[in-house]
Amino acid sequence: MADLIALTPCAGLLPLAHGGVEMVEVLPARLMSVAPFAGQEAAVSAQLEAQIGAGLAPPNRRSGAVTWFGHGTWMIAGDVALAGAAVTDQSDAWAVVQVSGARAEDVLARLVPVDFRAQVFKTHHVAKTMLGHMAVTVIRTGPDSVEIMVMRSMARTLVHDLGVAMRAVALR
Amino acid sequence: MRLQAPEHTVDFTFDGRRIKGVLGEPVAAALLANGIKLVARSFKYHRPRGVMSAGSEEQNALVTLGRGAQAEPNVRATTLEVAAGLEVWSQNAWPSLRYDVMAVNDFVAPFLAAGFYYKTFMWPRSFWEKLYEPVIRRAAGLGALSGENNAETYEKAFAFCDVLVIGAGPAGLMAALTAARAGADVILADEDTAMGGRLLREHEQIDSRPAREWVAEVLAELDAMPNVRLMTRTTVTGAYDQGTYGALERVAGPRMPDKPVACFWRIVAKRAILCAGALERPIAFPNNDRPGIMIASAVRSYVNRWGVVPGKAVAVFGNNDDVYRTARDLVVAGVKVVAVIDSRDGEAVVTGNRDDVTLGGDYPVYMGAQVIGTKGRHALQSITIRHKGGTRTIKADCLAVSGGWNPTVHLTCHMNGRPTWNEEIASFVPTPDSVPGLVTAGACNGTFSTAGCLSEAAEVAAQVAGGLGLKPKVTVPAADDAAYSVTPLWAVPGKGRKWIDFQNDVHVKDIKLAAQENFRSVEHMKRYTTQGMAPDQGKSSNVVALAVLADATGRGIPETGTTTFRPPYVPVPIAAMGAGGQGKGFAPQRFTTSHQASVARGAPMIEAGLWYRPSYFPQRGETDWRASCDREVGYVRNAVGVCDVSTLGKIDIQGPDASALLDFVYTNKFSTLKVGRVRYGLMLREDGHVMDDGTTARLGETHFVMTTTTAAASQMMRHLAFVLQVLRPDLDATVISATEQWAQFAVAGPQARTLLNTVLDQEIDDKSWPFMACGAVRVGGVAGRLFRISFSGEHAYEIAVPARYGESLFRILVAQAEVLGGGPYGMEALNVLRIEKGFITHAEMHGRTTAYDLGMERMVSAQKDCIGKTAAARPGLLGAERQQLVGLRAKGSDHALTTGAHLFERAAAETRENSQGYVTSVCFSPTFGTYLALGFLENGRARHGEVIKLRDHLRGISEEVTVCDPVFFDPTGGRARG
Amino acid sequence: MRITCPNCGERDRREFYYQGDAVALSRPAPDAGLEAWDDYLHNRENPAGDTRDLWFHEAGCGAWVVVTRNTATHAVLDTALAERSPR
Amino acid sequence: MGYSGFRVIKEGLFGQKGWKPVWRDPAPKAAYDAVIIGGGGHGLSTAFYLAKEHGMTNIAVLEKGYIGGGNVGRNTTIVRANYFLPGNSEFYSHSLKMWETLEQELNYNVMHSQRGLINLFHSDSQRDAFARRGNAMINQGDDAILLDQDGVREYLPYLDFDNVRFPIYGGLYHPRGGTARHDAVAWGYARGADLRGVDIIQNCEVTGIDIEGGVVKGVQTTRGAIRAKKVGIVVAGRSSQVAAMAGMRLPIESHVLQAFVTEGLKPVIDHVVSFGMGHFYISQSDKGGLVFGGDIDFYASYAARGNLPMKEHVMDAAMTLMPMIGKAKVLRSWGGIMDMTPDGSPIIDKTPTEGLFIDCGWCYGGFKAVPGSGFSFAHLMATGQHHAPAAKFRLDRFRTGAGLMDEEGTGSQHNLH
Repeated sequence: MADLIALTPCAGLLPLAHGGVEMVEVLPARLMSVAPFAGQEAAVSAQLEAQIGAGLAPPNRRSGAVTWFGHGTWMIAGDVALAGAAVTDQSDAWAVVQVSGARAEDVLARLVPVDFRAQVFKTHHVAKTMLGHMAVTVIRTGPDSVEIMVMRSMARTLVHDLGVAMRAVALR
Repeated sequence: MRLQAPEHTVDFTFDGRRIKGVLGEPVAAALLANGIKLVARSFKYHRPRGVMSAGSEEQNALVTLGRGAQAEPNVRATTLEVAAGLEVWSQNAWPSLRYDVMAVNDFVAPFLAAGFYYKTFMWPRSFWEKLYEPVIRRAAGLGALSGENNAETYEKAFAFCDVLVIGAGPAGLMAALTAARAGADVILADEDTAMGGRLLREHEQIDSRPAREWVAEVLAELDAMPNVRLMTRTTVTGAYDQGTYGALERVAGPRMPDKPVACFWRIVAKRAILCAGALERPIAFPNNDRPGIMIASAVRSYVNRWGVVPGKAVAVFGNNDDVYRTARDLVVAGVKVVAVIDSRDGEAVVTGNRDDVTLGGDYPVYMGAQVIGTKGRHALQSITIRHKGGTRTIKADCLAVSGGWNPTVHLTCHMNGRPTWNEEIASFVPTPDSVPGLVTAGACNGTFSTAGCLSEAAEVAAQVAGGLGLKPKVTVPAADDAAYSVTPLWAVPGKGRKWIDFQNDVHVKDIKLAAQENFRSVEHMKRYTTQGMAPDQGKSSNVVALAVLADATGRGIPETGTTTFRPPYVPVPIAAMGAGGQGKGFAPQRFTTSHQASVARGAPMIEAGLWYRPSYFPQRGETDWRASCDREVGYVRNAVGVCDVSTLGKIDIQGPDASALLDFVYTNKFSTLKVGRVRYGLMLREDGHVMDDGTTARLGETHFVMTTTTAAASQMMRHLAFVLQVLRPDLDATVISATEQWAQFAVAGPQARTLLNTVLDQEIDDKSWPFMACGAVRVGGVAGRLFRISFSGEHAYEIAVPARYGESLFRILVAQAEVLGGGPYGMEALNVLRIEKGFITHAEMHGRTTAYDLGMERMVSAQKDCIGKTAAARPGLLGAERQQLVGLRAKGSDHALTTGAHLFERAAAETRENSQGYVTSVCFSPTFGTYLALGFLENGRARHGEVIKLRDHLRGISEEVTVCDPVFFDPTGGRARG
Repeated sequence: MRITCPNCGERDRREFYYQGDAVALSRPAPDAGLEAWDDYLHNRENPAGDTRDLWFHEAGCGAWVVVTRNTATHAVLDTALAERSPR
Repeated sequence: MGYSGFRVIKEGLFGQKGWKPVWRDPAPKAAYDAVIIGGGGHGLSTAFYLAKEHGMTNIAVLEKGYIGGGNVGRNTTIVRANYFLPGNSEFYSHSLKMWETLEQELNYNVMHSQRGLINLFHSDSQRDAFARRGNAMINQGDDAILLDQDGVREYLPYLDFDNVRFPIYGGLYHPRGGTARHDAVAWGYARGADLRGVDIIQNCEVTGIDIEGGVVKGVQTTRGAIRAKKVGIVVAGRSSQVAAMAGMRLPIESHVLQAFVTEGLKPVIDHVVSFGMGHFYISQSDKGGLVFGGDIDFYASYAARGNLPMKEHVMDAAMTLMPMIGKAKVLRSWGGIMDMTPDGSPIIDKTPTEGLFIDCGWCYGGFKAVPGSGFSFAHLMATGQHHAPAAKFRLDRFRTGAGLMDEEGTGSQHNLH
């Protein structure tokens, strides 16, 4: 019988801070992707509401533990059991980091082709987009902070790219 | 010479000579202040050249900044900011700027007319590469690259706004202010080090105060507004689709590690207002290129803005009222004006000022006069003018020239717009709506007076803000409203070389020669003479050249047309637009969970579809990779090997129609697959060729997990989404990538089950896990998946656990394998194992092969439609003449085979016509003790047993090989099942 | 170049993968014949003007989008989700 | 009136007064034996070889703008014969041989420079694919050398070999590959054709093709109707529009390809170099500009201009491959309209209309084909027979699936070739 030891996606890479911008790893206990089958969105949303207190968020939004995650797909931070939807365990598939600080927006502007101005991209807004050459999900978690999700295998590149941008912004 | 001794100076060098400059002023200003006239050599004739302008349009004063890896060639001395310790070098001269041997070109210039090289250098044939071209190449070019890798940081960034205002002269400031006060999110970008544009160099009044005070006040207001972003040193370089603009920012301040030198911005603006101003153009007259001959507005810039006097005796020549403005400013500054030469008609010779100029001085004005010659090799000494009273030579060390103004229309033409000729100002103005969302105001629109700029910009900005749903208020301060009157003078008649494109050494006669040889289209003239193709892209010279061409071809300027304005407006360093690409930044790196463990074992990691995978795991005493590889193959054939296969795509497919989806994308049927079983599948592109293969497991009635090859994983996600959203939206199924969720390891070899039973919470046996079974298992309490599949032909499994446990499981599996006489194996061994079994990879599925070619046509189910089935049945994709997959066996262990070799009949000549196939995969098989290969051979399936020739010219290999079935090892498959 | 994703709103072109003419919305029947399949796979109207083509919001939400667009001016006239587009 | 060094000197002494127009500007005649639609490189060379090889001098080239204004004047000037599939292999081999004597044939210096081309590879599988290609080139009688990393270092020491995302494993060296002065090719062919009596008619746009009973009768143009016994369509990116005038629908999608040039620099890159892990290829012009390009922008377009993402991709590739050019500044970027086919290979064929021929589908590789394409197309138009080296460029290969030449192996998606 084997005794398996767990490692986090950004183990040994974070935290990192430059010029007042800080990057730390976020570790959701559980991530489940939910993709309702045809015509099942309302029913799935109702089940979610009952189980975790938040239904399916509208596109480009997070509501509670439910984050819209692309065309017909949501990511749930938590354990759910649903009928009428494909539920797939993604708990180990994503590296999640939080970037925060007054100039976090400037850091993102160096890497992500999305309009992050505060009046446009508000708290709990979600963008499925790219950071450098990687597909990412960006969620604004507060006035000066965002969460960024990238495929686990690219954690090192994510941290590297953000680190370079953080240093450049700090020297401006 | 400086008007006032500066309080502080810093030292920099020019060609090694120490120069005192003022921090932040242009290097050109410092050179002029130190009496340095000769700063560069021209491109073709190596003529001595000096500073000509005061901006990015500079044609002459190109220098190299720095030495070594930091050396930057072709920097405009007119925009380069003085800083302590700057090393500035002249370029395109040898051995020195003053004594340049290539200046000999100037003496043979009559033989080097436009396009002369198309007519000679053809004999003897081989001399072009050996002699002519190397000589031409060495003579050409301007600055030199250091040859060392870029060692500085550059960056790219995105910005978004409601209104992008391009240019911060009077119009730009007014536009930005109007839009910002209305509440719009504004970016104001200007390429200068300070905002204010023309107002920084002119003596003008706004709101009854010096214009520079108004500028400061506006900037203070803008700076205080949260909805405004001011970007100095930022040149908007290009206009692209849907309101995207490129901009190059030269980052301010001292250079330091990690700090970017420049930033390339992608600015997305709902609307843009172009306030880019206008550029003053020169006049073509004989020897108009001597150091000391400058653009009139540049002279005013150096005098008024930088306090630098470019000469002791200055003459002014022009065809518009700016000659008087220039003379006035010089006089105010206490500089001697020796003559004003006004080409327009008027009283023959007057002294002092004309009526419309407020301040005069003691200088002669020659009306209806022209400069017809100049003297002074390294610096201007005198000019000769022709006036109504005859000709006259005047001593002058600086000549300020104004040929009128060209609105900076460039950006309005970047999306195929063509500018419109405006007769009144004798220049081109923007054609409205040339770039969607972009409007123009001020001098770039042909509105030259300050009052005109302010009111037009306010009005335009108000319209823009209104269009965005805002409520703008327009208040325009009073300002100078001098009329602009120009009488075109393009080229002074008479003999002598009259330069038009100073950088490329194009003169009036070159353009006339082009016309004479029927290069009458403006594009032909440009390409034949190289007019406008130099670093300044003809910013100042193109309109003059057009006028000369129009004259030479008897057409008007509008009929002659313009060449195409192309981005970038100013040259952009490759390092800026390619920031982040250097080194490892070109593509993301993907690491498996076992990466560190593999590296720790000394495995060379190789790239595979952005992932890194171990090539082999060397052990002490092994001298080459083959030894390691052979050993690792032995693990799998004789004991047990462990290999990380997490990189293969894993796609979770669920839904009522999940099996229907699989039936549609695979050639073979998956609806018949039992729960808990795995099946190999083949996929075609819609054009009938093989796209990918892999196994798919049925985890539940409506739940499958598909594996793809590593390289095709993302393509497959796109493909499945395409099927579900485009081709078959009737199918109710979902696809989610689960590649990253699982760390998955192949455990292969006779001892595979034994090994697994040491780590699984519950032991397995052949009954519970027969060949091609799959299901849930537990490892140390962790939920995992187990698939009994084999890519080696051995009794094998793939075991998956959540990725967080990947490294841990890998270490445990390897340790257990070693106990059993096995160990980890890498890509090399994996490749040998699969070749021995005749399993295909993308070496065989290279996009041109069909199921028929691969011998898999029986996998195309006759009972259903699938993607690619119809196209694969095209007559040309079937038949014996096609090259079919075969195995090839070498004669013995010392007969090496190579991939990429071609296949011939034994006695055939090795020509294209006789090539019957090629080799796609080769390995040395330790199992068989010989080289084995897979390849494609015409009618190959019917030729098993035939001996043919394998020929690799590149590597000098010619071998006889025996054609055989591609499955070399265990053709009945007993080992995998056993 | 910017394209409005029906899910995500206006986005940079770099987030999208381009497939080609929206002819793919009308896949011929398997027995439609060589000519129909030739037209589907190869032959194109290829207009210098308005066209409908298929884009995939690959680095975004993963939607296939039908874009009505002008090939001469690059103006984007309309975008719609492929799965709901008329065939 | 030949061109020579002697004449250059003579004219230099006498004020360049003796140079005559390089081509005339005749008014279109009412009828010709043949008209070529399209005054680009391929059209002009077709006219030249119709006149020179087949004695057809009563012919005209109709150009809607100025000659050489399309892709022949917009490409990155690379000339090579490094294809590996039958059909392409023999054709480009033939074309390269023609390049090698083109200056003498045209009496015009097109500056064909056989400086050598190196295609880099970055993995074992890429090496294997290049080996197959190189062997095919040698089978065809052309030249190819497989270099390992040290071999590449010897020729291209300035590449970044260390610490890069995609290390350089080696390269396929094609010594006879190189560059040429693109505009000069158009002008040289125009001059040669004109001297043989061909009418080159600029600013003459074809607006219709006259067909009666399945036989071509002539064309309608903005300068009037022109009768012709034979009509050849050679209009690259505009092929779909012109073919539509004859009721044809082509297997072509038009795409934009961008190209770039830097400011003039002293000699620094002596070969043509291409990157194997992203589309990027570069050479240095005789004037000193680094001329380079990448992939198409990937969306169908007639705008002849591109957007930032592909520009940035190309610059990223430049920086990862040869960061020593980082300080070189891009002076100009432009675009051309590429006639992309479903297998990436061209079409030289008859059409269903008798007397109407088409030469198109050069994707973004048409420049090096200019001599061969003109020669083969002229042969087809004059004799009705396919010229052997171009005999596989058939229009019906897509319908039947026979003889597809998909060098990239990416299948029937036009923009992937």
